[in-house]
Amino acid sequence: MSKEYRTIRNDVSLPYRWSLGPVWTRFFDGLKDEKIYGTKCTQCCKVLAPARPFCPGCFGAMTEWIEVGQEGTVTSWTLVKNRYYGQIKEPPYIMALILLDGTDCGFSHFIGGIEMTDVEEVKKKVAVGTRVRAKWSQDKNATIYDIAYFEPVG
Amino acid sequence: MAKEEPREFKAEVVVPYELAVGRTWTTFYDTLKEEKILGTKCRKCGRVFVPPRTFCPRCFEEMDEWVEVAQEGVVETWALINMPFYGQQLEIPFVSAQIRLDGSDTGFTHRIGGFDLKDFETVRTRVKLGSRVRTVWSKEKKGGILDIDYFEPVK
Amino acid sequence: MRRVAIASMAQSSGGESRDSLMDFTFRVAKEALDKAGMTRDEVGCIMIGSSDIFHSGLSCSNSFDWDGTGAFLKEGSRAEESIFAFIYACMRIMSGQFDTVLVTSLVKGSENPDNDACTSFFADPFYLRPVGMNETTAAAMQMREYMWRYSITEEQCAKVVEKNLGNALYNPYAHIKKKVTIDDVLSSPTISDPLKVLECAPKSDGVVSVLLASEEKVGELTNRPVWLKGYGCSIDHFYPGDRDLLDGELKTAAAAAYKMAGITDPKKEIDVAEICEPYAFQELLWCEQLGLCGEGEGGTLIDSGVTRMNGTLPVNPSGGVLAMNPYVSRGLYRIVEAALQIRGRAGEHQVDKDVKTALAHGTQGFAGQCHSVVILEG
Amino acid sequence: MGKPVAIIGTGQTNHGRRRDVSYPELVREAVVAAFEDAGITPQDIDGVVSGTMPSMMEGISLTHFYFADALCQVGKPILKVETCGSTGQSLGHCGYYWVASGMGDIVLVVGHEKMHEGDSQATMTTVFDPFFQQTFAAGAPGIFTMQCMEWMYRFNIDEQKAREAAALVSVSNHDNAFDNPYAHIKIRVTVDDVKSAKVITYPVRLLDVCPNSDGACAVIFASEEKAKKICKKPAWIKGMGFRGEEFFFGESDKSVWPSATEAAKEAYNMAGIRDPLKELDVAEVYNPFTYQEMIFYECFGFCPRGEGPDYVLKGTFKKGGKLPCDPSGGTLCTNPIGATGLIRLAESVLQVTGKAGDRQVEGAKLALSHAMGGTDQFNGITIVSSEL
Repeated sequence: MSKEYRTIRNDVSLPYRWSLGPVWTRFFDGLKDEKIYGTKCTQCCKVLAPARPFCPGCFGAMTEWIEVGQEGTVTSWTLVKNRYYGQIKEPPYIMALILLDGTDCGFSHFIGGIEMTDVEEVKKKVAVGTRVRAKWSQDKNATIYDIAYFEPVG
Repeated sequence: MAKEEPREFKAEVVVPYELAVGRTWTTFYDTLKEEKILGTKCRKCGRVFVPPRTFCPRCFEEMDEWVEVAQEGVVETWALINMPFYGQQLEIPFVSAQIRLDGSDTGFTHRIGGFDLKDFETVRTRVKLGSRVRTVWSKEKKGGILDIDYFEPVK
Repeated sequence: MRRVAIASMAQSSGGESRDSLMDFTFRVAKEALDKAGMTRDEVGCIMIGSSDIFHSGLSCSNSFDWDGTGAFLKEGSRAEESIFAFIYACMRIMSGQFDTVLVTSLVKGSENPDNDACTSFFADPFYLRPVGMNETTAAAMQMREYMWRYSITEEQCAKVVEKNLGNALYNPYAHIKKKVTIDDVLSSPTISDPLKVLECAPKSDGVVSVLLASEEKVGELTNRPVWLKGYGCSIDHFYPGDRDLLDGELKTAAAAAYKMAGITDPKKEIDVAEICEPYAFQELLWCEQLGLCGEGEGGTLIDSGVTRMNGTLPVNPSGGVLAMNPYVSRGLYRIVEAALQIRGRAGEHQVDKDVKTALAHGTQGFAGQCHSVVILEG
Repeated sequence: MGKPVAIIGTGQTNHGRRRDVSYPELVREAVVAAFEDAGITPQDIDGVVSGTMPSMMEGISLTHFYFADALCQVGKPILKVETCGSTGQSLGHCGYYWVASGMGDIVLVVGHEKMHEGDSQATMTTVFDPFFQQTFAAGAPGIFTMQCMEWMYRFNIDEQKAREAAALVSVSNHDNAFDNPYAHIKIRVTVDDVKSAKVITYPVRLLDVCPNSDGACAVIFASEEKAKKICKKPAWIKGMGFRGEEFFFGESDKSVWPSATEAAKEAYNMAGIRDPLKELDVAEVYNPFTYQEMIFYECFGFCPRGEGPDYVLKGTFKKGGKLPCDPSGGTLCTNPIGATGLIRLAESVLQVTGKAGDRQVEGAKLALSHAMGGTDQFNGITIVSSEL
């Protein structure tokens, strides 16, 4: 026990099997084939990626599938340096919101393929407005990690 | 449409907590090490609680009177647990029970054991509602609820 | 609509408590009742604000929380967030069904994993969680956009920390008591660039209780009632990528609260504001969206000194969430601090002016997905 | 009772193992159905109430964020209310108070659970504290078995008689589920099947116990003025009660179950009901365990203490009996926990508005719905009527 008063360690550990549903299953299958799919709302005409079962704005079903661009523009980003329990990977890493070509929403993923130890160096390569392109993983498991990261173009 | 049936995504979630035991329960644990079972008594309603409470949940007043209760008591109810599930702490089968220790006014949650639990009919002849049971202490004390190993039927 | 007032309140300090969560809760709830000279039996209804396993280690937290909040065999319920609990309690009184409700919100951050670990469980398991979304990373991206779009500087964001932690030195309940300079903030380690460690709220313990009463009843309980005048709440899309992070739903919540309170010019009519700023820059952004300054003017607002303790519109005289962040309870803490200011009972951190109308704000979720705004009046 | 509040629409998903949809899609399915039933659109809603059992069942914290879009909440005020298994009733109560307070005219209330995604008994076990009780806990069945043993002992109920009655409760619920298009478990069982089913926690057997289900339920509450404008035949809330006991299981007498008894008393007082067996036309009792359903009959004043099994053997609570209970098949055949209590309310609304289809109790006007939660700790009740 790390504390100087009496405590009980209570590690809660539970197993899950979350349903993807048909839309997300198809989206992740697409990643396996190196394609990024979105769906288009027939009412507001927005294209959202990852694909959605229904439009978050209009509440109608989104049934039109569209393959969206593998390149996009960074709308925001952060270089993560801190550590916390259960973290998804060893810092430093860059998380970003990327407006993929042909879509109307930010796509959340990593930016990689660059040196990350010095934030000033990173800022020379990554900024709001930077163009990035999907870099695919060798091993594909139909998960979001099938895209390894997005790397700055040019 | 989808190439295949909708899939599931499997993962295990582990979240760690470190919960403060607090003054009252720390005292309770510490005295278990000395093979004593302590309760607290509410000055207003007169009830004795095991495990002890810092306050009476009905009267909403602090309780500062400690009482040592007996190591024998009456079985208020019990269940034979023969159902395995993820993260279970005790091996099945086990008998989970509420025991009203002499000198207390609440059911104390623990297990009844000390005999073969495999056969339900045997268990039924040994454990009855209203029957008496007695504390069996663990040899090794860790200052936890399993310092009491189990309760055994009194012949 | 039936009027509702705060009759009494009690709060714990934000530091690590050695009490079990149950005992910790009991002491504060009891204090709120004692202050009003009421017993548990006399209260009409009990409302709990707490969040289950990810913020307590226990599932169905109402089970464990029930005793400490005084709810044995009483009418009651639990909302998953403290301002939700507060407004639901108000609704119970407004309905005419109850005259008093005791609202208690509780959490022991000291027992829980890191804030980032807890908030990463807001994310869906397939997409946002695996790419590392949590409240801090979402806030960092929001901050970058804020600085980029409106030329807000890192110094201006850091000033919020300097101001709020400065205020906290006078608040006996605050968790973080440390005088910091703008340079201290700017040179503190980066958590999630551009966010620095001193710009992020800590993880605190905190139990807070408020006894609410109807207009007919409140006179028996206090001679300084603080009235609920307005309420608004609004939630935004789940995926941060679906939203404009600088034009969120706080405006909708604020508009509803102002309308209910009959406020037309918040800048002038609000005397003090307690704003939930788990990340320093958010105080500036929320001030804009609350209409306390114009769009993109959050930086100039802090520069002007208006929001300091002795300014014309003090913001977070308590030290805010940067000084104390009991996650689930932090919204109700804002309400209590705003009410203390109205009563003139905030002690050393009482602002210099007469406070008639105060605003309390709470937010949770990625980049402020959900906001609540409460307007109180003396 | 304060201002009149009506229910103008309900919607349920098909309950069961719903691997075919993601959780947000499941939630939306119920919401869309409720809008259709009420004949309104998302724009008409002034606020949303939602809840599940505990977050650990989903592995997602504060689900109102994740479901913001599915719940049609965006831009609207939201309240998230949860009280374990009784969540569904607590959600309904919140919907009532939101409208009765005057803070909203039309409020959407949604309960949901996708139990196949988590591990229900392991999750239930995390409700117990790690200080004293968790070690000996065995999910819900362990607790409910202890309660039923205590009850039989306390009232000197012959074990064989209770066994027979419990089996009848199981048979009638399973039969009723066939009349309910949304029900999860649809199997014909006989008294002998139930009596010889596998023991889970003696004397409780597999067919005495509810399933794990995926499902969601949405109910739309409205003020008197709106209800009269929108809905031809609304149901009106007449009484509500919610009570909870001490956290530690052993501190209350579960054989007379104070929370269930007091919650019912409160609801009857509000609704002006004196003789529930006579005045109620139908009851949707939350019955995850056959034995427990009989304890509820006693707590709710449907029969004297200790006589639950006798009344069951007389057929008082079956279809065509004096007070039909769970014509929907109840929790015993469908249990998506966070939704279950709200499904009970929705079913009682369908009954008093004559929309219950094959499970309709002829001429039902006054109905009770109920849910129970925690380690036998909480009980909530709502009474609805076809008359204002």
